[in-house]
Amino acid sequence: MSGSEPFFAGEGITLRFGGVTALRDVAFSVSKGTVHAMIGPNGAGKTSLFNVITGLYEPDAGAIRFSGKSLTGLPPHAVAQSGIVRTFQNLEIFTNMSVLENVVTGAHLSVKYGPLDFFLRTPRYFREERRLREEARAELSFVGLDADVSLPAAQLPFGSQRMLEIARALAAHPRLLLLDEPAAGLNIRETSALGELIRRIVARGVTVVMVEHDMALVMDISDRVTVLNYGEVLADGTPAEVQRNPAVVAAYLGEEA
Amino acid sequence: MPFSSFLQFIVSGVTVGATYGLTALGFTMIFNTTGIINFAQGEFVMLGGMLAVFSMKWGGLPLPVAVPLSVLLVTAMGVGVDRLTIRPMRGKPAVSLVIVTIGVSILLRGGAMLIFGKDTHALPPFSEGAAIPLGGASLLPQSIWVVGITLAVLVAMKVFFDRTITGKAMLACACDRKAASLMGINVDVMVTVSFAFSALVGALGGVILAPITLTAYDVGILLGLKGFAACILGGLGNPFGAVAGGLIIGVLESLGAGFLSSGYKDAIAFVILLALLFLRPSGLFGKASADRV
Amino acid sequence: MSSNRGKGSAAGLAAFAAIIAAAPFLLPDYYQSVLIVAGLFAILSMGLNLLMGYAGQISLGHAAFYGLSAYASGILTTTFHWPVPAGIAAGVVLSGVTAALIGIPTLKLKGHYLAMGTLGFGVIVYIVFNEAVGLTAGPSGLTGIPRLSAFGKTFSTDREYYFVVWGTAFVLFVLARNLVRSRMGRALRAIHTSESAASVLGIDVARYKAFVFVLSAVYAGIAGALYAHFVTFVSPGSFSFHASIQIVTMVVLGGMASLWGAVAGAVFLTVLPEWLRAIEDYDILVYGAILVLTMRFLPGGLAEGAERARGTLVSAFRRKSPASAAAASGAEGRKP
Amino acid sequence: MEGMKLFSAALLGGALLLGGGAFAAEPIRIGAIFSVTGPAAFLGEPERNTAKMLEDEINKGGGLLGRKIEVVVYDDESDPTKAVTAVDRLIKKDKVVAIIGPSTTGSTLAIAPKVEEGKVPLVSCAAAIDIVSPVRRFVFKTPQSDVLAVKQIYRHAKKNGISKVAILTASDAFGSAGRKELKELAEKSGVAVVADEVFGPKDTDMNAQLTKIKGTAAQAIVCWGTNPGPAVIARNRKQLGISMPLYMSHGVASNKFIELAGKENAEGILLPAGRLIVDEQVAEKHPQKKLLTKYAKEYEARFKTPVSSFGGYAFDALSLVAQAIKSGKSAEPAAIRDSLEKTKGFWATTGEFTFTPSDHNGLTEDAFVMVRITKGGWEMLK
Repeated sequence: MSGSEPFFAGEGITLRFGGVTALRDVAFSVSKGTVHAMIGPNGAGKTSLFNVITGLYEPDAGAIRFSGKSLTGLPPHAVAQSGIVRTFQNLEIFTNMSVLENVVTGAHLSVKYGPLDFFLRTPRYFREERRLREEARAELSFVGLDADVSLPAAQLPFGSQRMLEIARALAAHPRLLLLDEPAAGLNIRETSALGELIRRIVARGVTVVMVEHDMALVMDISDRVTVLNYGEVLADGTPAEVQRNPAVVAAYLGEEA
Repeated sequence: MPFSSFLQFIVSGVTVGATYGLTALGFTMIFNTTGIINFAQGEFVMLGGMLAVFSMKWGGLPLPVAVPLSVLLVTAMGVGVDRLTIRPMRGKPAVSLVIVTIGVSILLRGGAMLIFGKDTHALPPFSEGAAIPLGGASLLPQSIWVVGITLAVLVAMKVFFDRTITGKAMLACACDRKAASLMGINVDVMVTVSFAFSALVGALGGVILAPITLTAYDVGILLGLKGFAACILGGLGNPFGAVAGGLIIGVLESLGAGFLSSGYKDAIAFVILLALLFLRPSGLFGKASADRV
Repeated sequence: MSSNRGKGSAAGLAAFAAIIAAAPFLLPDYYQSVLIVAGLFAILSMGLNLLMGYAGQISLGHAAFYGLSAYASGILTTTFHWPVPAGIAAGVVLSGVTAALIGIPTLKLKGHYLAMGTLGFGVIVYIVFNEAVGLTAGPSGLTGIPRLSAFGKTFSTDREYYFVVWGTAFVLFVLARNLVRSRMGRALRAIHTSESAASVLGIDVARYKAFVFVLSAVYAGIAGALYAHFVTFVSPGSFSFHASIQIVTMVVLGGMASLWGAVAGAVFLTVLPEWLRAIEDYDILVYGAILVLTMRFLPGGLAEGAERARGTLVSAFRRKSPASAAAASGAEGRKP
Repeated sequence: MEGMKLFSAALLGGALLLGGGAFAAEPIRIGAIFSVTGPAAFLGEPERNTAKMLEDEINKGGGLLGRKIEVVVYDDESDPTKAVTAVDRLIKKDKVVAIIGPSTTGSTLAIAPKVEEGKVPLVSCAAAIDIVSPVRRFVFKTPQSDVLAVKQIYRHAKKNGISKVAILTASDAFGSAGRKELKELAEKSGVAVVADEVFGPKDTDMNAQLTKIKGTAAQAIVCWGTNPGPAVIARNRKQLGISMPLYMSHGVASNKFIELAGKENAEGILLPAGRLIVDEQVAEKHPQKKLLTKYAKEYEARFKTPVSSFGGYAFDALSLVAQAIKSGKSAEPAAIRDSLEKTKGFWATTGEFTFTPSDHNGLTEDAFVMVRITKGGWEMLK
């Protein structure tokens, strides 16, 4: 650790399920203000890596550091408190809430009132609730979901649910946003809007790490790409470097064949 | 305390524990294929004993006919429970399904009360004969039946899981329902089979124990609760653990009543249950992998 | 929208308060004790609904918390001559603390471990009520518990007690409603749908589940203490596994995640048997049937039923008088 | 038009009905609370059956004071809370003049303040002495107190040279009440309790308790409980080859017990019981003879189950109330209470009742006889 420490770094991350090793000695780092893509064939361990980063899985070995602090072994909510928020590959929308409530729930950590305030409904409670709703609406229009925000979230079309999840994550004011296959299930128009959205997110000062299969999107918006294969880092570099890497080409061709 | 007393505690404990074990086995089978805890399991045990009693009393059937008939009837009821109440609820949250099984247990118990009355009944032992002395303790011939049938069920299950396609398919469902259905296993059928199986082992437990302990419409609650504790003790989802858990609880209860306090005997199973949840939620024989949030 | 809902709920609360105030004067005298019991169950099922309906955790031993407080307050005021309010406070604290001891370890686990833990705990508590004869007077029950007296006043008539119970129920309703519409309420509902998604948004899942579990035990404790000083007698039978199931049934019938439903379910299941005397032997079946049928056909319980009925009525009304409907809501009235 | 006609017809019919009701004498309403369902159903069901049977019989005989009687039965589901709401309904809505039941001590104690406040006499069918001690103005009870039964057992034991007993009681209201008396009366009766074990009312195996008792110096076992527990104990005792005498309580005094325990396992068991169970052996000229035979025969014919002493409690309670109405010539609650308290030498199934202002149970030890189970039947001991 000499000189300036990277914004986010994972070192030697290893995760085993019984006899199967899902991640082996994975190391990578992310610079502040960039879009960092994780690619690799299905089963390469990308989502497992996200689960380890966010504390849902505890790694068997390895360390995670984020803006000068160690996150290793922290429970998920503590990881979120440190500023890392994620979305899920198989949407985890709160189906028992409205669209707006989903996003307001995302702002959970920013709420500045305690039990006494809400039990007794102090002015602070009303003030905060108003602020939360306004901010949630702002996030919804930021991701382009201006439709009826009081609609049950489950009634939104699939693509909109993806955007809703991103809005919910943004409401948590992350410094590092993890997107797990944000383009999966989206059509071309929606995908290009997503690319543009990710750029605007970065412009807000949020660093983005995404797992993605859509190569066009990855090559278009990423600053750096890490390739995982069978739970190990296969390559790491700029999109152009990675594209030229023979091992990567082999892995992808191998999968395709 | 002389050794003969100790031996007696073990003998009685094993006999009762075998029924807990069979009940626990029923819990485990259904949990494996559906992921729910079937709170009606104790009622299958009750029905096994009661139907045998009443096929003799009302149907005039001899014991060797009444017993298998009752087990078959309860097995059919197990299938009915699945078809009528569980299958229509597929895809609903587990909380809802658990509540449905509680409802079913009340219905079965209430139905038994209305049809058979509130009296307690005795079933004649499977074979006549006085208690057999055993190193100072004494053993009822029926106890031998109980232990023998329990062992037979275990062996049959081992063969079923290891040697038959249906058995293997059920194990696959237990590992991962989604994957199993992707592999072309009909999960619906597996669930029905597991209900049939649970009802069958439950009814067997009820019918073999009834000659020793008597039966009534409301014996299912406590047997169900204890079977449940046994099933957690053995590691939820582990069939052999379930039977072992039942035997352990039976023996501990008997020893507890003998050496500690007979009043708190019934609490023993549940103290064990709580201790396990706090210290080792995967059970004694489970894989140590209860997910933490 | 949100301000509308605020006004609507204020009107709802006012109506609730008015019904509570008027009921004893509108209904025949003999309903008073039934309504008091219904009020106690309303408190119980509100508490359980916070846990079950909102946070999605089942407690199968809620009668234990109800009973612990009833016994604690009963014993302290009878055997140890504590003043009644002190007994009640001690009972409620006991229920809450016990819930914390049970809940904190089990709620760290994913899955239905709380259901298992509470079930075991409920049976153990029931056995202790029966066996600790020196303290609880055993299966015959503890007699001679004083009626509630506080601030120099003894609430000896049923009518006075009715207002104590339902006044408490009203306050607890408002508090529960306030919780549900707060950061914590949202967190609980988030936990209900997806613990993973909730946790990665910074919600401390285990802590929130434990908090709401303790809170629901506190509600049960309040109901229990009020019960003891109403009946002036407690025996283990009122706090058995069966009683726990009864409370679950009330929540399910009323509607999960609806506080109005919790109250409705409790009142309905307490008052219904009064009307259905004819079926007395069959009422055991009624509980079972309610659980199975509600889950199958009306998963939202009475609350959802009322919502649907209102929808049907509104559309039926519109269909019957197309003129007024057209006048009232122009284009929106007629859709195929 | 058609509707109008129907309406007026209905109105007319209603008026006739109402008028008719006003002219014929209103029935005398007597309330009843029994645990017809729930854990105490073994008490409540025979009690309800008996009350209904006796109601028919009284009405067939022309009712009371020229009026029919109506017994309004509510089920408290063995839950004192339900008993409290039921008693309110009986007093305030059904306006009953007296109440019989409840079946359990708990329910009785829970509603006692209510009947005192409502000034309606209550004749309880529950056993515990606490119900009538201290005396409550409006509360009476029919079952023999456990004290009487315990005294009978200890006297019999002492006479047969037994001075050390093991007690084995159910952990329910019945068993724990017995346990209390067994321990309290032991010293006075010259008997030592050398083992004190309990069993759960739903327990299925008592080998552990019995094995433990076997290892003590006890010369006899006294078991206190109601079916099925004691039947299991009788079976386990035989299995373990325990030969010391086994005493049971009056809680098992019904043929059901012998059926459950099995003839050979029940052989030789001793217990105090009301004469109901040995009605045929009661001397012809005994004042209870006719009453007992008739009740047992009619009950068994109508309900197809063996008669038990529990149903007898309800029989006695309703008979006492009917007798009080007749002798006091009034169906007003206060008058019934006063008349009840004056009951003297009234023979019913349980025994001879003589109430006084200080005794609202009114039975003597004579209410019990010692009985031995012999060859699957009951043998009255002298």
